[in-house]
Amino acid sequence: MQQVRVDRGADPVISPDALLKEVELLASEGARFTTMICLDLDPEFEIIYLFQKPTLDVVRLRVRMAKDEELPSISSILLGAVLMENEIREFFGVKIINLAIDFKCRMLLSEKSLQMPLLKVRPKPKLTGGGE
Amino acid sequence: MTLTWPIIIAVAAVLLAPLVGGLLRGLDRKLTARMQGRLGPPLTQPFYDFGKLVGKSRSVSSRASIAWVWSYFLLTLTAFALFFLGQDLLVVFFILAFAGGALAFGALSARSPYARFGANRELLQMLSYEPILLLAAVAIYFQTGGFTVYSVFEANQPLLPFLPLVFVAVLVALGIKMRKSPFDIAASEHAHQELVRGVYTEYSGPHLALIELTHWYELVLLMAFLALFWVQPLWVGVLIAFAAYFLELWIDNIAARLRWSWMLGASWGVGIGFIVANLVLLSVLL
Amino acid sequence: MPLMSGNLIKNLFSGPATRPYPIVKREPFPRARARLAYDPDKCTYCGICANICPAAAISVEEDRENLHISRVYNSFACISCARCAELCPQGSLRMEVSPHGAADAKTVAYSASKET
Amino acid sequence: MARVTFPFGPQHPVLPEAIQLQLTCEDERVVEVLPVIGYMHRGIEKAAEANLYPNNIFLCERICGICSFIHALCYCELIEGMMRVEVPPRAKYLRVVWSELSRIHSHMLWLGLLADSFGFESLFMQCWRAREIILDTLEMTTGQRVIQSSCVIGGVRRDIDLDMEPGVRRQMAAFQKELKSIYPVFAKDYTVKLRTVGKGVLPRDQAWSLGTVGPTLRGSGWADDARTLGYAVYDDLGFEPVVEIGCDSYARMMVRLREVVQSVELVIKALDQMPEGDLTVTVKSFPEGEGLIRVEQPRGELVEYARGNGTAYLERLKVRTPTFSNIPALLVMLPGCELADVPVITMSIDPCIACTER
Amino acid sequence: MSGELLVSLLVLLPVAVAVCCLALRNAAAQKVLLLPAMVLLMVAAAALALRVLPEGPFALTPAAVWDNIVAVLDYVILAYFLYIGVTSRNGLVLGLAVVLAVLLPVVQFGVLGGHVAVSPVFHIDALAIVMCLVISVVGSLIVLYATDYMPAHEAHLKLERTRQPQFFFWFVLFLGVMNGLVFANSLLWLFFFWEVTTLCCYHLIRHNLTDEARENALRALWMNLVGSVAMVAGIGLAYNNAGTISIQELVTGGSALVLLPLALFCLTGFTKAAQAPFQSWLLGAMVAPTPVSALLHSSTMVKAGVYLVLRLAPGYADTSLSLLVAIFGAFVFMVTSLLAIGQNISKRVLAYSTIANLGLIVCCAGINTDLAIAAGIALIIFHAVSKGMLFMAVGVAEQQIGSRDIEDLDGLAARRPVLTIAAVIGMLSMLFLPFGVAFAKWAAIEAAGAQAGWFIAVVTFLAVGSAATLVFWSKWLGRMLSGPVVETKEPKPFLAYGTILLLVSGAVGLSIFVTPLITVLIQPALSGMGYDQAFDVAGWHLRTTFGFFPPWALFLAVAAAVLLPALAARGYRKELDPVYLCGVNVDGPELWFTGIAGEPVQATTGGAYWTQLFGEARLTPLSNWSALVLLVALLAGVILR
Amino acid sequence: MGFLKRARVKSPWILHYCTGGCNGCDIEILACLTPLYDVERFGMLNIGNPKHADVLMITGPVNWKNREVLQRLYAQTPDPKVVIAVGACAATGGVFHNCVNTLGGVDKVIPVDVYVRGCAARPEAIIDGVVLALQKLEEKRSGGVAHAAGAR
Ligand code: SF4
Ligand code: SF4
Ligand code: SF4
Ligand code: SF4
Ligand code: SF4
Ligand code: SF4
Ligand code: SF4
Ligand code: SF4
Repeated sequence: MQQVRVDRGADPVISPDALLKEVELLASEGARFTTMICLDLDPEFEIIYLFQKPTLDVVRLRVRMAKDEELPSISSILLGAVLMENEIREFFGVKIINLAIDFKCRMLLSEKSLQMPLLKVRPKPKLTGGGE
Repeated sequence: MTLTWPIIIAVAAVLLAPLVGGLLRGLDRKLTARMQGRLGPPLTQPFYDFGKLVGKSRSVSSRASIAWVWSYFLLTLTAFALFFLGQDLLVVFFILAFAGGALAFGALSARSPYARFGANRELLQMLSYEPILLLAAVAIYFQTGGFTVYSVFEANQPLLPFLPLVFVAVLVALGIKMRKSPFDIAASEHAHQELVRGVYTEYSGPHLALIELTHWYELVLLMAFLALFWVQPLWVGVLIAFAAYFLELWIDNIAARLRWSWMLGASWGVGIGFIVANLVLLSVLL
Repeated sequence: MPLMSGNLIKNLFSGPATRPYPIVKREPFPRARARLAYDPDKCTYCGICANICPAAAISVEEDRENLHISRVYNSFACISCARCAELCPQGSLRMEVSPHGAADAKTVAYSASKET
Repeated sequence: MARVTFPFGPQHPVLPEAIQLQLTCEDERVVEVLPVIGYMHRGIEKAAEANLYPNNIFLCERICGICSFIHALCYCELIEGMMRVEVPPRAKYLRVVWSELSRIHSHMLWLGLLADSFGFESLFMQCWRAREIILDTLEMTTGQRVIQSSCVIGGVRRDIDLDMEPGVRRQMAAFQKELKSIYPVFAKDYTVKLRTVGKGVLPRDQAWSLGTVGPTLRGSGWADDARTLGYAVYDDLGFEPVVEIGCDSYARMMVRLREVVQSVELVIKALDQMPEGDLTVTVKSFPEGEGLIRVEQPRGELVEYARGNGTAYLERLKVRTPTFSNIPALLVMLPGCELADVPVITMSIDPCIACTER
Repeated sequence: MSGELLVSLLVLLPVAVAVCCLALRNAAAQKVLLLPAMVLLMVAAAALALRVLPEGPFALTPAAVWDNIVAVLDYVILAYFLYIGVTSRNGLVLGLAVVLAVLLPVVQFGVLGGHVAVSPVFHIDALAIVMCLVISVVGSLIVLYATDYMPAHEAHLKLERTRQPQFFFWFVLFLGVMNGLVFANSLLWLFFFWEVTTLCCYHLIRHNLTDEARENALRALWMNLVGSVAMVAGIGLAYNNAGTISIQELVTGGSALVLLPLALFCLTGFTKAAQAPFQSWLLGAMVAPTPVSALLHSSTMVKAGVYLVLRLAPGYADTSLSLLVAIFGAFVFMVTSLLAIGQNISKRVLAYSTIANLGLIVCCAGINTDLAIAAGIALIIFHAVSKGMLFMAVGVAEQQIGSRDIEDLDGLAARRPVLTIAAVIGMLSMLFLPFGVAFAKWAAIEAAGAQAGWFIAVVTFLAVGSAATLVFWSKWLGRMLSGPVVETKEPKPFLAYGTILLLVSGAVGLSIFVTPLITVLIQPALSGMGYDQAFDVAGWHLRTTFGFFPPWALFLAVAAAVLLPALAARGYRKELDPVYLCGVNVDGPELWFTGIAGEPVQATTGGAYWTQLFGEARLTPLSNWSALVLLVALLAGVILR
Repeated sequence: MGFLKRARVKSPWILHYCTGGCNGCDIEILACLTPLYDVERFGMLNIGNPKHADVLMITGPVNWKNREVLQRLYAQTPDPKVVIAVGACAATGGVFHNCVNTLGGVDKVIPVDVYVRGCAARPEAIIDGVVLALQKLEEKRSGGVAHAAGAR
């Protein structure tokens, strides 16, 4: 039976600077990228990275960062992450740098869509375009 | 030969071909549907399509395209008439090549990536079937001593028993010309392919209708060419042509569409190879 | 290559499998959820259906001036989930087996309580 | 060398959904592929935060209409897991039955579309005709052909009762007969093999590191299937993943083809073993805390994450769909192929754009 | 005018004009000189034709002293080749020149015994007249074209000191030498003219003096020297075996002993006609200014090669040599046509097409029936006209557009309508029935088909090659015809455009009047060579024993089919719709679409070349080795017989 | 012109485009082509090119990025043409009524002639929709006034 409930306390929480080192370590163990989940815990972002070991096990890694901090992309280590990183940048405005493929925040949204739609707390009423 | 009868026959053929061609296409769609377990459209569906297209407004993305599509039609018509006038087969095929070229020019003129891909593939198709048709004419000369349609009728034996492999090779050419799997690479009848109907992408309405009409002529011409393989008596040839037509439909439904490189290999290997083998056998045995 | 031939022969001889739909209509499955039927006579205008509808296809509004509650059902938005039919306390909603016909304009079904 | 740069999609006949590949070709050889997506993005994750959490079942089902049941199942199991609700065993078996029926219908649909992508129209028709048997079964048991809306938090809404069960078995037998006539065409036909064998090769280690999932991964030799995690009752059914080692489009096709056979067996086995009992338990509380679930969809592993705060509204719902993980593989497989192979290779990952973009 | 005068005029006038050109340093003055001179040359050719055609062959033997002059000049040229070999440190040129330097005296003094009187030295029959007309008319037009082209060319190169005098010297000299070549009956005279054409060609190719030009000129030189060696050897053998070095006697003698020399002469012809495996010199000749290409490809140089093969055809009729020549020619036709598909440089496509057509002529000579020879002669005429014109058009386009890449000619119609229409007609005339080149192709296939046995191979090669021709022309032609409308004025230099248009009308006119052309020129040429008449020209049709070709009726039909729609389309004035781009067109500019990251991207529609199949890297080694094998088989077959 | 008018109803060629729905309706449209429903018996063909189409079958609630694509496809389809919006979300936004990136229906962008209800719309309903669309098509004349493309 698979474990559904997540015990927050069990996950390592790191800062953006330590991210690349951790991911490199995981990658060298054969782990691959599964997904990442961004949470807008105002005034911070929490980003959960999920990796899969060559078994079916999932490894979680949490990054906590201020909203204006820069987050290095891990797409140079694990290319599979590039779409999700673009999405998070687009949906939350997380400043992810050094993306392998840069969609410039136009991956899923059009310029007329509501920008950064998943932000809980918006910096200023800077809504561009339409949206419902 | 006096010219009166050939002219009557040719005029009749030109007038009747759209009817026959359209019905053949209707039969094609009906039979294909039946093979796929479907009810299929009525036999007269091609005429409805044609009528509908004539009545549509047009969208033109290049002037040269519309000129060439008319040339395509008129040149095919010329080749068609020449054939039924009993003329030189090589001349007919050369003019037919001109017509095919016109179709490609029309698509190339449109500057649309899809149309141009289609045109290039159309040219590859011509590279595949032209040698077969030309060689088939030569093979007919081997058997009849003449290159003209007329000489086939003058010969006193049917061709098929002597040129069976040539006939098979012509079937390959027919498959390509009918745009059937496995050779429907440039503009498949099934729209679900990567080129969005390739050469026809940029045509619409009446121009598309014209292309459809030309296909009918082409189809009748090719069927008539197949019938030439047994003209003593003619009805056997017609039956053979229909059998070949059915065979093409059958193959269409049991094969995937293949890539151009395979098409080229197959048509050169099977088509040219078979014709050469047949001619060699013929000159060795007789 | 001829592996498909068996199927073709079968198809040719067994005739088309096509259901001649508009001419002959097939008996729908008894469980089919195709259309929402509404009985205004049973309805108490409680608004539960409007609250839980995932597609916001139903709205219930209280008109205090004229003293009645109106219920509007937009069949064009309904996703036939049958949630409202499950939860309606009065049993005034029920799923029917035959689908809506096509329409050339969007119209809504309107009903109103006699009084509140 | 002359180059052709052109958009392949969003409106394109070989693509059932709107996605654009910005292709650059030399002659007909593809040299560069850039995916342009977003034509199907609706904003479901955001809407899921605004909906009452039980309504999200219906929204999740419509993340994608093809594996809609599995989307619903995934969401329900996630919420149930977060709220520690124990679902009645009969409901679990029914969930397996419908999941596997969905998988069959999805795979048959895909096999048909694949056949269409290499121009084998009659095979497409044959697959879709066989698939109608499954759709009929689904409609008969749940009331809808493609969007079943039968899974709810705490169980299922419909039953396959004793009256219906023989009918389902009959349908499965009929389907097996159809499948038998289709299977060899895919597996052995010369032209099909010409178009699939060696096309879109994804080597074993690359398949892993790029993060591919589902048949795309299993076609490259990895026995990785979320069903082995044993959600619903897969652990009781003796499930074993289907694996092929060809790493090409043919291998991926064979994985799906064999999975269809396997799924039919699973359905029958589940019907055999199904216990009597309730269909649902009543659920009263609201989800709280974090939950993470992985289930196997026809296209691969679906990962869902939810965060609740004890109200009727979720704080965050994150859906990582299988195609999202498979698209990077496309960027590796397409360059260097022939234009004519683009549809086949693209189809070989079974792209599901609706769920990718949510 | 007397025949002697006309002949000397045709040979010596260009020589004299050439020398004058060397002296004149002023472009305008050159124009003033060349215009009347060229007109005079054309008139002289016509006058000679009017005399020879009704009256039969015309013989001429200059005073014996001329034989000695020619012999001396032979050695002068040879010495010059040696000098080139030494200064350029090119081993091949040097080696071949040394071989020649040994072989020539051996043959001349050892075998021929110093001096052999050949009577006549010049034998001017209808075939020679055909060639002379082609050279004098097409060649002269190209000279006139060059007077417009070269100043622009030099302006473009920013030369400080004009090199036009040298250019026109070699250029105009070429015409005279070519005329001499086709008139010559004595093999020694032929050899002399042959060497001079090699020399002219060498200088014209290296005209631009770039490293590439020098290198390619040397390549042309050594490859042609291979032919020269073969020719000298052939002369020796011919005299040894048959006791004559008169072409007429060799050809009509019909002795099996002369087959080996004939084979060697064919080999010579192949080198000059740039047949595989010697095609690289002609491809390399592209570095020269365009008029040079036009001249080499249409009326001079390569035509000398096929002329020789065709001229000798009666000599080897009905022998295995004939069959092998046919197979070789057909093979070259096929393989170079296929090679042309993979080319994106316009001039290279034209070059491959030339080689292919020459292969076809060679093949016609090899098929060696009335119809085939007629086809060969017709092809010489039609090819010269169309190909010369195409090179000229491409040259103008290159000057005006600044590129010779087919990709850049995409949509030329919008920028250079007149030029495009000329080029399109030229291409159509190379490609499709009822135009002359295709007519000749038709005749060749029927002629080859009418032979049994190994000729099946010939027919097969011809059929594939003819389909390949269709592909490479069509994919180029189609792309020029429409483009974004650009408001530019088309500069139309008078002589350049005038000559192009003249040749275009020539190509069309000759094709329409192919029946009279056959009666007037080709039938006499055939009978002059000892063949029967190929066509029954009664009525308006051309009837062969097994085929039928109605040129006028076809022209009417095709003209209606092509011109009427074109006129109608010109009248279409409605706004054009955007092309299909999957629904993501950017409004406004043509061919832009919304791509990655929502940014506009320009769709490009480059041509297809299928280089993995038809590229030089893949096909050239294959074709060269096969051609080499065929050549070896050709010689071996003759030797071992 | 009787035949031409009759031909129009007898030969509707369809362009199917998904503007962001869930695929449920799309696969049902495809199912209409397959043996059991076989709309080719009405002469319908699924043609992938707007320039050849008469009937636009649009599914999905139209998202912002797809809006212009849809407008362009509509403009590229030659007259006479009809638009069928298939499914609840194509008609009103349906279950996606509160999704931020959707416009809530095809008729917000281009004029719609026929609505087919259902989520997913059943093949039977789609066939009904086509039949109704054909009636509307018959009323339209070739080269008739093109509708001004959509609101917003
Ligand atoms: S691409 Fe634009 S919107 Fe996105 S992060 Fe960069 S600046 Fe911000
Ligand atoms: S209207 Fe009905 S459902 Fe709504 S609050 Fe009142 S009683 Fe409750
Ligand atoms: S069936 Fe579902 S969508 Fe329709 S009205 Fe009821 S709750 Fe709303
Ligand atoms: S839930 Fe039932 S009773 Fe209540 S408003 Fe809706 S239909 Fe009426
Ligand atoms: S109480 Fe339950 S059923 Fe009622 S609105 Fe809330 S979540 Fe929905
Ligand atoms: S991958 Fe996603 S969208 Fe596709 S069928 Fe599965 S759940 Fe549905
Ligand atoms: S993968 Fe495609 S077909 Fe499958 S659910 Fe997603 S959108 Fe639908
Ligand atoms: S109407 Fe329903 S089934 Fe159809 S596309 Fe929209 S959400 Fe999917």
